[in-house]
Amino acid sequence: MASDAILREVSLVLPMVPDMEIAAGKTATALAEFMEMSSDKIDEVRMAVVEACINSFEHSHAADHKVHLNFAVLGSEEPEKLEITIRDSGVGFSPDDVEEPRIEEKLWAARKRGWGLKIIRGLMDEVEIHSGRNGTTVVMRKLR
Amino acid sequence: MASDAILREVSLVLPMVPDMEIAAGKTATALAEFMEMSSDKIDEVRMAVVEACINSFEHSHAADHKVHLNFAVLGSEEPEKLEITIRDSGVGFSPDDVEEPRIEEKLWAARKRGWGLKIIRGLMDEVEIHSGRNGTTVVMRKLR
Amino acid sequence: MSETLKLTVDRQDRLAVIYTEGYINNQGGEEIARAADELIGAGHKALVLNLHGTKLVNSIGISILIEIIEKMLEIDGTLAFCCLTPTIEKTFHIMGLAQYARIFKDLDEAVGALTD
Amino acid sequence: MSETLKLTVDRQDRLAVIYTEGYINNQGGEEIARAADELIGAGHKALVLNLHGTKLVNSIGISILIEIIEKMLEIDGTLAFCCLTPTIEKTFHIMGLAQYARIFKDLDEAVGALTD
Ligand SMILES: Nc1ncnc2c1ncn2[C@@H]1O[C@H](COP(=O)(O)OP(=O)(O)O)[C@@H](O)[C@H]1O
Ligand SMILES: Nc1ncnc2c1ncn2[C@@H]1O[C@H](COP(=O)(O)OP(=O)(O)O)[C@@H](O)[C@H]1O
Repeated sequence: MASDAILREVSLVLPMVPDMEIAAGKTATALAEFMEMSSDKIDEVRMAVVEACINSFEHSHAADHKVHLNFAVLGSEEPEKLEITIRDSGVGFSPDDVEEPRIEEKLWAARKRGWGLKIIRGLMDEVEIHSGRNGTTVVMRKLR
Repeated sequence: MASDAILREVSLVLPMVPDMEIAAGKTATALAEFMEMSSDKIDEVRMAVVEACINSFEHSHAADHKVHLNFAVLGSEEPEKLEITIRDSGVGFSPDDVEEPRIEEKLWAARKRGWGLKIIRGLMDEVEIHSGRNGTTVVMRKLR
Repeated sequence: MSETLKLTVDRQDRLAVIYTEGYINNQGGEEIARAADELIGAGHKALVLNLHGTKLVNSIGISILIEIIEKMLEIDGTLAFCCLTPTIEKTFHIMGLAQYARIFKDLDEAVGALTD
Repeated sequence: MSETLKLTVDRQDRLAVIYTEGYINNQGGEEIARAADELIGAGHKALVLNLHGTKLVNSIGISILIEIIEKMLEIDGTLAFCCLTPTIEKTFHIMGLAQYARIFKDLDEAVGALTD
């Protein structure tokens, strides 16, 4: 069965300022609740979205100072999947060049950060990152 | 002091389908929490936004089946006001021709509805309705 | 979908309490009206709607509750609400519902007043 | 703005408990690290971070907590967490924090294990 019809779609544009990731988390929560995801999964989606927004806020240097989000409930008849797209038109990066963080190396290291992408991948079922000179688009999906 | 600088601005586009008003309410809540509004006021804003969305869902017959929301935190330095704009490109209506609902008349009447605009006006500090052939725009404001 | 209202009914003697949990929208209002109808049919003359578990209502859902007020007026019964959020209480005042239904802080207060 | 973390500290003997309330972001993580520093300076060798009041963290906030682990390892002390939401616990496992800090269901369990 085709499971990729868009049952609902919401878009959100946020300014790149502190705490605005919370609004993204709330929108994700609203859609995930609509799909009747379990509260644990809803919470995982929320955290993943928050992380992706913070990455755009911090690293993209997008001239429009905005993050563009799209939330799509996918399914054939019943909602099956929540797909969230987080897009910035910033400087981009090479996801393959990002080193996988390891706690042993972060201990006593000067830079302890670098966990966002790992956490996003750990919390979501599917994650794709498209990045280049026109910016970064992260597509993440969670099955109901 | 000029109190109308936009400190933050968020936009949200919702499909006109049941329950999506909840997502609008959550975005309003996120912004109002950011402004440190009291929880009672936050709740009032949430309900007003929900009502305005439902009006667009139900009455606008907009061809794009979408409601466009804008949330702006206004203030000179500190956030002072939350301005929410709810726009549809539907059939429009004449706000002046809408009769003020009265409970005495609604009792034993066939149509008991017609409370949305009155509730919105009662819960928000300022409400403007612009409506015409290109659709309806409701602008509502709440002081912190 | 997820926004379905859960109702629990506690039938006492003359009095019955309907507990709501969730969003009172269109369908939610209709469900409450149905439950109230049944209780009125079964002879209960005092109804308390305990909205403790409801944090959000919309005007469509609430307008359906006006039907319950009508029926209560017809049988000379009483409709009361308790455990309202401040916004829901304010909304009831804006609508003028507060003139036709009694509003109590909590269930004890409501039951006390209605079983005097 | 609104998203400021509230901290409460309960100094016991060898043990101290830090209760958090709110979002652990950048500033939140720094505040916790400061509070932990003070407690370590005051001689506490076992710290429990009770995250009962925290439903959301971000990776920046959490990475700052790695500093506390370092300091605890240096003084041969113990850092423990309790009352984590399932997502926060999962995140700690994803990061491998669970190897260096103990995770308990609730405060009683944590205090019991650390004061043996
Ligand atoms: N939207 C983005 N735009 C540009 N660079 C990004 C973006 N998202 C991630 N990156 C790059 O990937 C790196 C790893 O990101 P992440 O795993 O989230 O950890 P952190 O943000 O703590 O560095 C970042 O340091 C940054 O160089
Ligand atoms: N966005 C809109 N587009 C078209 N008509 C509208 C819109 N909002 C309100 N109206 C008109 O105003 C009337 C009153 O609205 P309201 O007070 O919210 O009560 P209700 O929605 O229950 O009728 C509606 O019945 C409708 O005719």
